[in-house]
Amino acid sequence: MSYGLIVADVRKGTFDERNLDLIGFCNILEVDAYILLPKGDYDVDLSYFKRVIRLNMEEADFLNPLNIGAIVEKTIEKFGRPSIIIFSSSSSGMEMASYLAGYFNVPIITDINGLSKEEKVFFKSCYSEKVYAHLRLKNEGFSVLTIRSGSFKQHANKKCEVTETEEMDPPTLSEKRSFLGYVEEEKQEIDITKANFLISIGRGVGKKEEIAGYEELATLLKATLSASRPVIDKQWLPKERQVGTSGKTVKPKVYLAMGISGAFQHIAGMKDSECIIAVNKDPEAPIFQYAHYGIIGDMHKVRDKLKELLKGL
Amino acid sequence: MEFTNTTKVFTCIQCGKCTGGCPESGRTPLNVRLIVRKNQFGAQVKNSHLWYCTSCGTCTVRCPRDVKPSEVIFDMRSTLVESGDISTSIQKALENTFLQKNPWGRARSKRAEWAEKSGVAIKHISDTLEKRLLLSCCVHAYDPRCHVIPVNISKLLTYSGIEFGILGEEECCCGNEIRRIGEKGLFEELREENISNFNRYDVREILTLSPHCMNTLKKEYNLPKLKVYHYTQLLWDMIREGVVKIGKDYKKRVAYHDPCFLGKQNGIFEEPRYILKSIEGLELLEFSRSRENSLCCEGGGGRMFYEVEVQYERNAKIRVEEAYELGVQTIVVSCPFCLMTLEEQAVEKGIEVKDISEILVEVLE
Amino acid sequence: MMEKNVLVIGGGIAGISAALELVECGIKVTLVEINPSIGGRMIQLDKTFPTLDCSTCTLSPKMVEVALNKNIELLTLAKPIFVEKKENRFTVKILKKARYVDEKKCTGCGNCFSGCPVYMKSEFNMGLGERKAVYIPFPQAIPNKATIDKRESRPCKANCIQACPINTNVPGYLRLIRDRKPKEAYILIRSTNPLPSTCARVCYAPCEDVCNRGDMDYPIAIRHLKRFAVDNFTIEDLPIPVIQKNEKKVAIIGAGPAGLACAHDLAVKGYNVTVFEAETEPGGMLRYAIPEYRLPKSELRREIQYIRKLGVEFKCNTKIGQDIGLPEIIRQFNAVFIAVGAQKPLKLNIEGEKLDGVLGGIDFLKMVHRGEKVEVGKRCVVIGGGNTAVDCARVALRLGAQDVKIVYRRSREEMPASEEEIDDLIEEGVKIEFLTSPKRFIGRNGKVSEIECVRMELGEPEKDGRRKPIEIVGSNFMMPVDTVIVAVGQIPDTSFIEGSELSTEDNGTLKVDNKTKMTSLPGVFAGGDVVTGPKFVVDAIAHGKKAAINIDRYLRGEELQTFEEEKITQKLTKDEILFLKEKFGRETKVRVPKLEAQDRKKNFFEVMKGYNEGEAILEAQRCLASKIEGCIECGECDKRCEVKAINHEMKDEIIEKDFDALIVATGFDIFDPSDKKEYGYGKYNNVITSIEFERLSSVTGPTGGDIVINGKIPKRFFFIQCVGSRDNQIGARFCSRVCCMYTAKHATIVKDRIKDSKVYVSYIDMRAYGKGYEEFYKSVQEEGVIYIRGIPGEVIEGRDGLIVRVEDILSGELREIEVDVVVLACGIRPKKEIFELSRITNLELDEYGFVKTESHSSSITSVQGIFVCGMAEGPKDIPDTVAQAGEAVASCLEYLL
Amino acid sequence: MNIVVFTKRVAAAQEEELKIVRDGEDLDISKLPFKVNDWDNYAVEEAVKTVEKFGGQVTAISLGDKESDEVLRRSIAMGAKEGLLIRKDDPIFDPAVRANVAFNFIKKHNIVFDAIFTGVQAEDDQFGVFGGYLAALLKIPFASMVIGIDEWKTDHVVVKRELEGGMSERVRIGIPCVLSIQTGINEPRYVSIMGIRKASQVERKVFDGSEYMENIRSSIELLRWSYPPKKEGAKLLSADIDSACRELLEILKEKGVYQ
Repeated sequence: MSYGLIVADVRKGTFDERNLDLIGFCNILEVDAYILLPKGDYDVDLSYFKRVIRLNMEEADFLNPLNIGAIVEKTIEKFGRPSIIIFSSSSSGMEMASYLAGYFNVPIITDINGLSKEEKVFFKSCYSEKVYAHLRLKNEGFSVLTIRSGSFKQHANKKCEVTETEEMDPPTLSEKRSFLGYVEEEKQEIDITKANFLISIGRGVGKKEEIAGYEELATLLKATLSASRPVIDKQWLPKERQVGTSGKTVKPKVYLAMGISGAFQHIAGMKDSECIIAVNKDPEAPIFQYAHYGIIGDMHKVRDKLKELLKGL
Repeated sequence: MEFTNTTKVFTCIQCGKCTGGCPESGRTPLNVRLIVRKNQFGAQVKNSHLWYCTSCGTCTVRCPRDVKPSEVIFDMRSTLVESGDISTSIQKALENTFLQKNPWGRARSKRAEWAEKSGVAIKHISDTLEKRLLLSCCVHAYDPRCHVIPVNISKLLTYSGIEFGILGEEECCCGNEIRRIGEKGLFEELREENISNFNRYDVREILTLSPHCMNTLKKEYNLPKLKVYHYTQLLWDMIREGVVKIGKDYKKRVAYHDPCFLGKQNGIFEEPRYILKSIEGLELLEFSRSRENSLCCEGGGGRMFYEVEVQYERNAKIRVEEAYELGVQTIVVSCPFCLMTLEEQAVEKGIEVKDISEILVEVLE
Repeated sequence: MMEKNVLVIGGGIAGISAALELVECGIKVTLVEINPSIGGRMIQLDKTFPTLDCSTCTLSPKMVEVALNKNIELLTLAKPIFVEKKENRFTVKILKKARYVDEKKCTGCGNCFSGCPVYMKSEFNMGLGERKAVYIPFPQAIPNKATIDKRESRPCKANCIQACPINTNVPGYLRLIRDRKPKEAYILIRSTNPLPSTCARVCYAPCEDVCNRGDMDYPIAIRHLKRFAVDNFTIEDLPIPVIQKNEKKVAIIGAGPAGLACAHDLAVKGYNVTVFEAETEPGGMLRYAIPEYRLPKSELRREIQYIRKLGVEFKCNTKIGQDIGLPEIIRQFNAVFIAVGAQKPLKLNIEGEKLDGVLGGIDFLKMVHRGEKVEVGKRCVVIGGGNTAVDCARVALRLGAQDVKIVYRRSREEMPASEEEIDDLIEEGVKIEFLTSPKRFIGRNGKVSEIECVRMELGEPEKDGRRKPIEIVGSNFMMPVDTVIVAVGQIPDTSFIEGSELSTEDNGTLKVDNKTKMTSLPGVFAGGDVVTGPKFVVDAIAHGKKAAINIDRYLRGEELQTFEEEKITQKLTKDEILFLKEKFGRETKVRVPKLEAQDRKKNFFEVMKGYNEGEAILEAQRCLASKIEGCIECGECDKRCEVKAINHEMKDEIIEKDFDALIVATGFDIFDPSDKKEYGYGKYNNVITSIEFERLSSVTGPTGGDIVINGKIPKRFFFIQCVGSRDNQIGARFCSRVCCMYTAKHATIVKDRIKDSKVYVSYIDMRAYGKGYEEFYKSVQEEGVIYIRGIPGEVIEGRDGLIVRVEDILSGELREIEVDVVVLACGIRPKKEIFELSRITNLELDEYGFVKTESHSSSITSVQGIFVCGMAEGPKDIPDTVAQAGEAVASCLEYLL
Repeated sequence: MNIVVFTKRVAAAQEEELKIVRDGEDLDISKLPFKVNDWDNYAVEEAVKTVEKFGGQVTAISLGDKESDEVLRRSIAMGAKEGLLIRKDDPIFDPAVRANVAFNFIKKHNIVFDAIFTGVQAEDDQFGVFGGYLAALLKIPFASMVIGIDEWKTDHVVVKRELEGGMSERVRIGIPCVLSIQTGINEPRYVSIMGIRKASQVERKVFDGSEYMENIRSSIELLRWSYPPKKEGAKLLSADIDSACRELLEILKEKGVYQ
């Protein structure tokens, strides 16, 4: 029986929750889950896996795509060929997956977010989520897949009775790429276009005095504060925080719009955000047409409640 | 920076009248005279300064030497555009216009979405006999607030039995703002596309809804055989000739804000006022700065897509305050740019901003 | 040497200088000037720069010299229209516009101006002051003769004046109302009418019936416009004229409109006038018959009060023939005017007329207006169809009658009461039983309770053109009633003449010579209803006025004037109507505001309300005579001219003459800054041009030299230079040369006259070429005048004045300076007329329109024998102009000799 | 220094309704406007910026139909020295195939480079594979999600890679290499129409794509297209503020912006 080889998504000693999607994926396909893990003390429930292969190498080397080919070669030597090699669709997962596929010149499908088990068909989104492509692998050997986070984690529910843990020495490490270190984001200029998470406030904020409360909320949530034009016009926040046609166009992962009714000009500047959450008193506010989630309520109350919850955590 | 000298900068005698009349000078670093002067010398102008210009045309209209300072600024912007050294928001607007023929990059297929709201059957220009083209501005096409304008006009025309057609998905940005942003090549492409559309459908007259479109079609398209006009002109004709009848009162104090591109640049001052004056109960007040001296709303010349870096009291805000002091209840406009810029400021003062067609539709029999 | 003859075109400083120099050299000169006076622009200037000499003082003597010099033929209001060069001579046709005033007769006294109702902007004062349509442009004018500014002929026939029994100058006062001069309108009305307020309310307005505007659409609401003039005048403020009292005493019997008018006119002439009145208050029918809601008594009292103030004595409660006999009066007074009116109600002469509750119309009205309590009951019937009947019905309604009916034997068409009154009456709820006649009144207990009526039908027309009503036999019916008012007409009560030599006509009116208003008794005149039978107020006033004229003549021993009653009114022809409709279009009459029926029918408040200013102006401008510019030929000037110099029939002349040479000195125009909207000229009245500033600061100007704008002395001045100079957009790329210096002059005048003033001058670059100019500029700066380099972009309204937005180029700073006055230094433009002149003379002009000259000699033009000097050749200052005039003369002489 | 940039012409679908036709077999993109892949635009800009700084030249290569010339013109307008079109009129969906074609092309023409830049992914298929795959085929080092080039030496570069949660890492990579460029690394210059017109005068070489396809087979079968589950406006959270806020925090966690 072939197995699915999971290349663990780890970073800074953390075993990412995204790995659960990979486990879930294996479970659906009913293949044994093997996992490649580097040296380190990861908080991971090993009973998900049929086999855990502990590589005797540093995390940074493990995450170097130039090494993954040799590691997999060695794994195959030792445990036979897997049917699939799976990564999460994270920055390093994608990097390694594409390189690995090229290394073996095998097919690769990335960012899978669904599948049809019977047909062995994988779904992946194309054209910015507008359509899903249904893809089937025709090859005989193994393939490389990457899995979109959040797609299958609910299936990560099968524990293995026996988990075999193997230690494995790493292959010769590539010298052509080396990890130099993490970069702490210098907190100098705020660039709202680069932020992952924006809390944006609009005319509904009412008074200048209220701004501080939102700054505090943004700090608590590690979000960046932006605003719509009326707030900027009143000079309550600096110009570079303006979202909209005449300000900045942003595409964060989450755009939390508070007290913004959603003038066309504003919408144009944020509509491509991955997830838009709108808080507004007026259920008719146009912003709700663009938002993924909405809270109909007073923005200040929502702010204060959030702060309360966050501080309580 | 290298400058093209297609204009008459050398006839400038540095009288400073341009700066003195500029709606941006004094509050922003824009100094039109200095820009012209530096242009004479080929000296460096700070790039950002060029973007304060709203293209209202005041300097050009008033320049005693006919230097056309606005054109000097557009030329200099065009140098920036050619070098690629422009802000992302402007860049986005240009790329979008290239791609989707509108600066927001909204789908071209959705250009005529407003037509569904009109409740009347709107024909494609090819299905009409009179070949009267209703041309909406990109703002009308995509801004939900402004949809009401083409909707109202098409209703009024339909009820009055005046035939018209639209281009639908084929409609394309007129390029007025694009030219003023300095993207001459793109302007030319837009012009070519529009002209070929006009020719293809044998368009005889164009009813423009935005003074900006009217301006460029009239002055920068070279369409000697085409009659191009603004909808306030047609509406006034319709009222005067009794084609539409006003049957209701509009009991409000109203002031008409002259759009730069309709008023000072194209001399259309009276028709909108005639329309308003023919409405019973409507008290037409005048801004002190009106007609040729109307205060620019700062929507034009790319300013809609570009926010300058200094913060200052916006003209739209000043305008709304003027209206407030006059005791105006409704500011009436006839340009989508003015509608959007003024409305944004007027909300807080409890003053409404309406397109003239909105008022007219309210008072019809 | 043959006598040489030179034509100098233009009477400004250049032309004057040239003309005077030419005659010095023995040349005969014809000086033509397009304006009524010579003097040109220079005479408009206050001071000349840089020496600050008085411009008028410098120029006036030269102008007088021109007038006095026998070798100068001065033709004003004239311009050459044809020039032909034959060999060495020029044949010139000169168009001399009609002055409409005989220059030979006119003494320049100025009486004519005072009556003229047409105000026009004074060209001399650049529109800052006014002049009349008949005028002398300025006191130093040469020639000092009046001119009538007649631009087009009056499109209507002014029937209104003719139709009015007192020949009110209707077009005149309408014009004044149109021009927002209601007070002047009142004065004009009053000049012929001592009871304007009364007439403004109750006149039957014969003028409106014949108004030519009525031929087009609707007649002008003339009476209401009179009302507007009256409403805007406080009679208490009307000064008492200086009266030269004489010893003669005149008695007037009856204080009605005829008596009052006569008393007024005689009092003004200095007579001692006593008015005898039977009632307790003067006013006659105005007081006792016309209801309060039509003519408030307070209004009447105010008019009478003014007549009292003129010295007229009223003896009320004095009935002639009862309290005092006519012979007694004739004995005591030098002359008598009988104007007792027609007070006796006519009777129907049917059964029951003596019953209680049957009242005579006029008696009923008098009772009410005396303040007696009159019970009308619930049902009131008024018999009759005239204004009195209508008045009675409406009064009865106001007294509380619930059911008021008018019984009239003919149909509405024949009803003599005014249309408007009938409409009002019906609106108030009074019913009219047309074609109905009372047969008898039936009483119960001596009080009327029913009328037996009979229906009528109309038969053949009678003498007066109205169809005769004929009873329909058997159509009798009963009408229950509480009060009957019989208002079928009045006749004079002439019982007082018994025992005198006076006699009556068959219809009961007093016999007079209709042409002179004198009775058979010398010195005893009569007028008004007592002579005519019941007529209208204005007819009575006319009689009173005519009587006053002849009483005056009689007492001075002059021959009596004869008055013709004939009125000639002309309708517009079809073609005229068509033409006028085309030209002016249809204009609706401005509705006369009045109280709503429900608000008025239970009270005596005045029904008609006055026009507001806007309405009045709108209505007044409908007057066809108000549609024309200039003289409306109303005749006021003619009335006043003692030497009869006015001649409206005068025609333009063409004078043909040969000349040996021509000197063109046509001068220049000043750029009109109206198109430079950014400066707000024409919009803000504190934005003025430099030449207007000259007039404002000049002692000969409208303010006598005080710099006053909007009634205030401004403190903060902003002078903007180069307005209309160096301007490609208006095709004037050139520098006007004089503005820098004259603005410096203005600045120094302000600094000199207004001590704490703040003065800014904006400029592009300072052009101070000429001897002493640089020093002058420096001294102006030293006086504290602030020079800003940079021309303002716009002038906008500020909180407390005007805000000038100007970039101070030297600092790059945009300044927003608040000032009280902005003065635009308008540039020089070629004279409009030069293009025409160039066409007829083949004179070459430069690209701007100035006369082209040879480069080495600035006065030699492209045409041999034609020379040029002054601004006609190009912008220059006065010294250069004078110098160039000299040069032109020298070149001319060289050419001639 | 020579940098090769792969740039792709894609349909701009963001604003449009993307129609699935023929029973799910096809996407109708005929009415869509086409443009340069956004990520590639950044890659071109970065390449141009790099050579502007360190010298060398940029070669833009596009694999696609003949219209793809447009993106080459654009690259030239931005500063690329030359543009090469590997013309393949039928679209290649499988990224492995695309990478192999590119590999064959590079090998066959012996294209010399110090670095190959690609965009992180293409807007249309969103595979994000091409750069890494090609690097592996070429057996040269690779880094993806590059958001900064800190150092450029003769034998190596130091780049900054974007990681999750606002983190990034710095890695050193030997030259030659393949870098996949992430958006935001720079602000791509505006390319004016005039600029593109001028660029049209630079000759672009066209190569027949099928020549590089020998022995390459796709192992991915594209069965059909489907629409994602329809989203209907905003999903409203509880009316009660307390629970709404709790739900909100859950969403933030799920989206990975708040831990």
